Amino acid sequence: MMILLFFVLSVICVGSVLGMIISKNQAYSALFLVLAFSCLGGLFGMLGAPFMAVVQIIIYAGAIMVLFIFVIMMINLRKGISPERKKWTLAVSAVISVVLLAELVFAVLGTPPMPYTAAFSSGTSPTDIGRLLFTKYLYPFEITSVLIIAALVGAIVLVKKREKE
Amino acid sequence: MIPASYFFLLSVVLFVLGIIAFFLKRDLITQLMAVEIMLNAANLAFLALAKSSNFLDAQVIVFFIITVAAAEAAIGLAIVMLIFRQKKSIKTEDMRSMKG
Amino acid sequence: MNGFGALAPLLIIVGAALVILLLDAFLKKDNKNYLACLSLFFLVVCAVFCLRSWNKNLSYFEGQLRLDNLALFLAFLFLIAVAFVMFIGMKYLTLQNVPGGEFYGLLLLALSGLMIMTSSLNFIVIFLGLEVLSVSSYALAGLKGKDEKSSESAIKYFLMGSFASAFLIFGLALLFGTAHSLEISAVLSSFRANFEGQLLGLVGLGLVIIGFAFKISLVPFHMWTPDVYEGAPTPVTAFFAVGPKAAGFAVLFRILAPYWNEGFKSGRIFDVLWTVAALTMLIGSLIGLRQKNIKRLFAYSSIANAGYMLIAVLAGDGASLIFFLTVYLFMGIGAFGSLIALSKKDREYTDLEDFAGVGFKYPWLGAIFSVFLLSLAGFPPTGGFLAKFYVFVGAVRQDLTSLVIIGVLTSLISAFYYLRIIVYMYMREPERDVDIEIENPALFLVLFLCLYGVLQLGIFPGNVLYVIRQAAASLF
Amino acid sequence: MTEIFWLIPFVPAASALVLILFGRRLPKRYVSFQACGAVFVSFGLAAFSFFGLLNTSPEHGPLIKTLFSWIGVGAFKAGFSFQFDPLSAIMALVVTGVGFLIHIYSVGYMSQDKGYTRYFAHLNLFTFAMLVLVLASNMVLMFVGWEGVGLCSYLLIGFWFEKPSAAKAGMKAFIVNRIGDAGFILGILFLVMTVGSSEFSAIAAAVGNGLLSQGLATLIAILLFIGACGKSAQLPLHVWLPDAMEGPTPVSALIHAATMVTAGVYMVARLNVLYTFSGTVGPIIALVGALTAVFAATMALVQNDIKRVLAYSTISQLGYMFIGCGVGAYAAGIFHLYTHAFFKSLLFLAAGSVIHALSGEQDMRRMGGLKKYLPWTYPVFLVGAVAIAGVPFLSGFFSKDAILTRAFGQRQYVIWVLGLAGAVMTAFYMFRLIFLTFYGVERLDPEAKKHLHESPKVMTVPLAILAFFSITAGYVGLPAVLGKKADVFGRFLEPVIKPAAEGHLGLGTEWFLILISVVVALLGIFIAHTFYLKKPGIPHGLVARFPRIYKLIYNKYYVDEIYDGAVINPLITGSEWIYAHFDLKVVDGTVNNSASAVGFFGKILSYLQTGLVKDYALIFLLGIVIFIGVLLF
Repeated sequence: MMILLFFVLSVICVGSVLGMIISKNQAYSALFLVLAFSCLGGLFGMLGAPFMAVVQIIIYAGAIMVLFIFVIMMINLRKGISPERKKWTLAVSAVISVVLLAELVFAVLGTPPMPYTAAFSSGTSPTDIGRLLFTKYLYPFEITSVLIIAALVGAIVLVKKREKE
Repeated sequence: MIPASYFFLLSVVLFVLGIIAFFLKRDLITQLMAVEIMLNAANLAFLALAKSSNFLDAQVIVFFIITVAAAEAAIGLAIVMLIFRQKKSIKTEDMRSMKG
Repeated sequence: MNGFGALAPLLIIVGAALVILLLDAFLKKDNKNYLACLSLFFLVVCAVFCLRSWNKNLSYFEGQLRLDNLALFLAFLFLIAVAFVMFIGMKYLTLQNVPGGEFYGLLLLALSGLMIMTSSLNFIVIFLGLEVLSVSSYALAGLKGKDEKSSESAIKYFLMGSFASAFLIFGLALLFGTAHSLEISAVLSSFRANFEGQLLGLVGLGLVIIGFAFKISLVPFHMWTPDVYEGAPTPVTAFFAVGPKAAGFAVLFRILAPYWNEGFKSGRIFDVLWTVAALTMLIGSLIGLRQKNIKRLFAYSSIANAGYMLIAVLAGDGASLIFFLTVYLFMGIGAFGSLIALSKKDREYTDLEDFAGVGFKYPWLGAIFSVFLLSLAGFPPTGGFLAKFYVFVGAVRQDLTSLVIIGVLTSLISAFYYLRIIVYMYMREPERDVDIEIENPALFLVLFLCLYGVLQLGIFPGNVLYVIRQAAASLF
Repeated sequence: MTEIFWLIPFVPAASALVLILFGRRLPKRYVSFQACGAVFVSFGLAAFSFFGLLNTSPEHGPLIKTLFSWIGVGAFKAGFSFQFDPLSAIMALVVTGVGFLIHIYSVGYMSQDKGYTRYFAHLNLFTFAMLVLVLASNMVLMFVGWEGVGLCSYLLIGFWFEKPSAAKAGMKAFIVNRIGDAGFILGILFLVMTVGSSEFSAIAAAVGNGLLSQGLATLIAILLFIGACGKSAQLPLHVWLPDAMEGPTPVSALIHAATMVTAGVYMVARLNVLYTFSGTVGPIIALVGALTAVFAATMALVQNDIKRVLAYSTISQLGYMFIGCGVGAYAAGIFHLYTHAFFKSLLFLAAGSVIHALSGEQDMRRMGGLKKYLPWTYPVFLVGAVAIAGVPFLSGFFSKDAILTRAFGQRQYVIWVLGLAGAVMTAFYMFRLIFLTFYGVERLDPEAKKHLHESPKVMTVPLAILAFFSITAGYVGLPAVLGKKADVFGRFLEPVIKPAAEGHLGLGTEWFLILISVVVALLGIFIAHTFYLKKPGIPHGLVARFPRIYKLIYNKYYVDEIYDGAVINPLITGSEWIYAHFDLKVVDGTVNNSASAVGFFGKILSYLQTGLVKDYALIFLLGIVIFIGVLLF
């Protein structure tokens, strides 16, 4: 049963990524991506990380993709932009990507499964995550605040119109 | 229980699809989306690989990565806006005034 | 666990950034120079804190923040670099219409990113620091409002940078999967414990290295460098050339030096990086020959220099790596600063042709610039010579002789394009009308300080070397 | 007081700094005064220290003044330290002495040039770098000077940057020298690696106590010799020197004849212990030197540009110095360096005077008969020519003879024969130059003839002084036949250069060798005389008035013609052929081609930089795939 769900979700996920690639209209691409990220959220849930699933759907599908759609609306291209037509780039990038895929798969197959050790912190509830976030990972957490400030300031300064213009 | 390696393989496929999307698309916004796909694939890989060990840590790290992705998306879209305002175009191949 | 003291330098910098941004937003003064002075104040305070922590090995957050001597020395370098960049940018901002408050604020945020990166031994912290740096860098690159080149450089930097970040994160995932931790030491010991089953981990380590190789523009991950350097506002380019590069190399060294010590020196990663070093030096010096735009030329020069620094990493020679970075700071900022001097309202002179006859028209500028160029070209007795000399000596001792031969040859090739600028300055009659606003005391102060640094490090390196040895020793 | 020698380099340095920074505001007279004065002060200091050195016994070892410790990598240390011993004393005296005269001369020669201050700034800077080179007490500091002189030379060749050929020549000098420098720096790196120090004393000690294996010593010696080849224009890295004549003539005299180009010889002599120890490198050096000596001499036979003749002649003479080093006669090599500095700079300056008089004309085919117009220049030129040709009792004779005698003594007969052949040609081309320039028919450009004038005193007086030394400088190094103590020069150098075992040559052999040298020199002059002076004049004047006598002479000349046809013409044609096909095409071509090949690769590679982010990402991805591929397989 679970395995069926896994396959359904992954097929939808991969399929919507393909849809995003194929569609000429950026808004459709963005919507495809929302779908793909939602499926990923489902997969996170199946992996046993319900909190991450929620975060994924709220932040990714909800916030980040909405940002994309906003920008797409603001730019509002009349005509869609068709995919790359330069044969050379296409061929080479396809070949290299496939080789990369093969390499990664080879690496997975060549690595024995990791031995399970119980010594690690367990639990999956949001409380556990929260506790970890504010104890062991407090420092990185603080850094993300700096990161967001930087992104904020950067985005504003780039987009705002100067008075002199 | 589904083996974690399935999830990992899926993440690899998604990652490579993200790369392909990056090369296939010709406008900045969808290229940015392609990068988002790659980041998501990496998140899935994190969770899948840590499933059998310290899964909780992996979740926290994924949380950070989502934050990073949000920050990058914000700044990236801002730059795209800037470009669009100047050139009235968001095609990647129009960005080649500097080369050599 | 010496607590708060370890966090203080970082807090000061982030606090300074916030103060600057807020002040700029609320005071709305036209003249932004007071912001630079204020930043300088914070930088000095931060430097004092760094000095006081010397040799104390402070750490905080269960060792995720670790102010060892290496981190402190690099932090000190970054502080100097950022102070210099602010001062060379002071007048540039008004001349080229760059928003001042954000320039200083983002620069400080980028600085905090650099310090985070270099003061940790935990991959997740390092990665977040890198992202803080990157995000502020993307914005800095596009800061020159109306200039299309500037925004083009921002988008190129951003696209390539986030592409590279994705690989870096994927690599971290692989490492985390095999080592169950993102502490550098834990990752490395997992390699030692179980080398056979480490294919995935090895790939992960490779991807992580590539992520940093991007930042320090090693071939073939360097392609963004010339375009970004050319388009970004020149003070920002100066910052890119020294700051991220130093931080990236420091991290790479923190990863690889223990790795070599584990006995992986004959491993594959070593071989690949060997080739990368050779390619980096070759590409940097060969393509540089063709450049007519000085900013682009310096981009290739910085690529070539990355190759020399990589030799030091391969040799596991921390002291000469840090010495090289230190010298590069002074000559890099000096060289870009001299470029900035050659500008006027809404116009920058960056073509080789513009430099014709500059040596006579502006003798001081010409003379100082020549010293920086000679130093970049590795002429004794400047710092640039000693830096390369140390790296080469260290490498020859580690049996990297063929790499050293390539290094010597390429540095001879690249000397050609540095000297060509001098030839233009002193051996050509001006062909174009280059009139610049030479009145720029802040810039010239920095130029003189850089000149002092280059000569001091070239002629009396003793004291600095002593300190650098202490810093390098804190690694192990 | 004896340590004051460390100031020698810094006086010109200070002067150069002032001229670079404030030069524009200084009056011309002051510039000349300061530039010349600085070198003169250096010369005074050098002379003072030299006499101090004479009064101390050699057991003291060299005077070493460490200004500060400079480099320290682990156990390896290099100080910023100068060394004053007989060898560096001689070099310093030559550099400052000849340099001073050339500075004075330049005051006249460059007086009309708009880059006057710039010129003297560079010249002072060069003097500084050259003094650092010769006074350094370790290889690293020597490299500082080595690069410094290269840089100044490069800037001064391109001094008249308006001429594209000058700019190109500067580039060429730069490229060729870089090749040599690569060898040099690698040599230093190996030295540092094996010896752990680059102090000359430590190198000697390492050779002494067996720290250095013979194989490594050979490798280091060869690498360093490559550097010397570049700087001293030895085959096949000689191509830059003739082109370097694009610079002002005093520069050619100072840098490309008297001082900088001899740096390679100095370096080999300085490391004589290493070179002697390595054994196999010596013959290589001697062979390279001998081939260069002959080859460059043949080139000089067919040049029409007066300065290019002298340039090839310089290469050829440098070849002799390397023969000296190669056969173990380091002292003789240095001796030749020392005498050569006088007569070659004399020749260059006198040539400069001729060029000056003819408003810039350098082609000998448009000279001739200048003897009566240039009453000062002519005699000094003649002195220089006689000295270099190896006519007895002048300086060049003693030094060249010392080298060839030693080559013979070492049973290096091939080298010796090549040296003699070079000597004939030397005499020949020098007198060809004299005859074409000062004798015979006037072939002057009418425009140039109008302005024809002897040079001012400020130029002729230095010429006279140099002429004096060209005659007398050799008497400090008389051949051994005149008594054991005759070779003052060699004995003075003994603390640095251990004399090899006493010559095996008997007195008779030695006299015989000297005789051969004399004959060879006179032969060369005689051939040139008949060829370029006597013959052209005869047909026109005599045929009409004394047909019978003419017949007689003609018959005599018939012999000459055979001789010409059999020996001289093939030689000339051969030289021309070699010049056109080998020197210009092969050697020059290789240099140019390698430069353009480097440029070509740069061009190809820069096409990859398309400006498209996608292409960048593609290469990025390719890099990743290869990286991971290597890790996996």
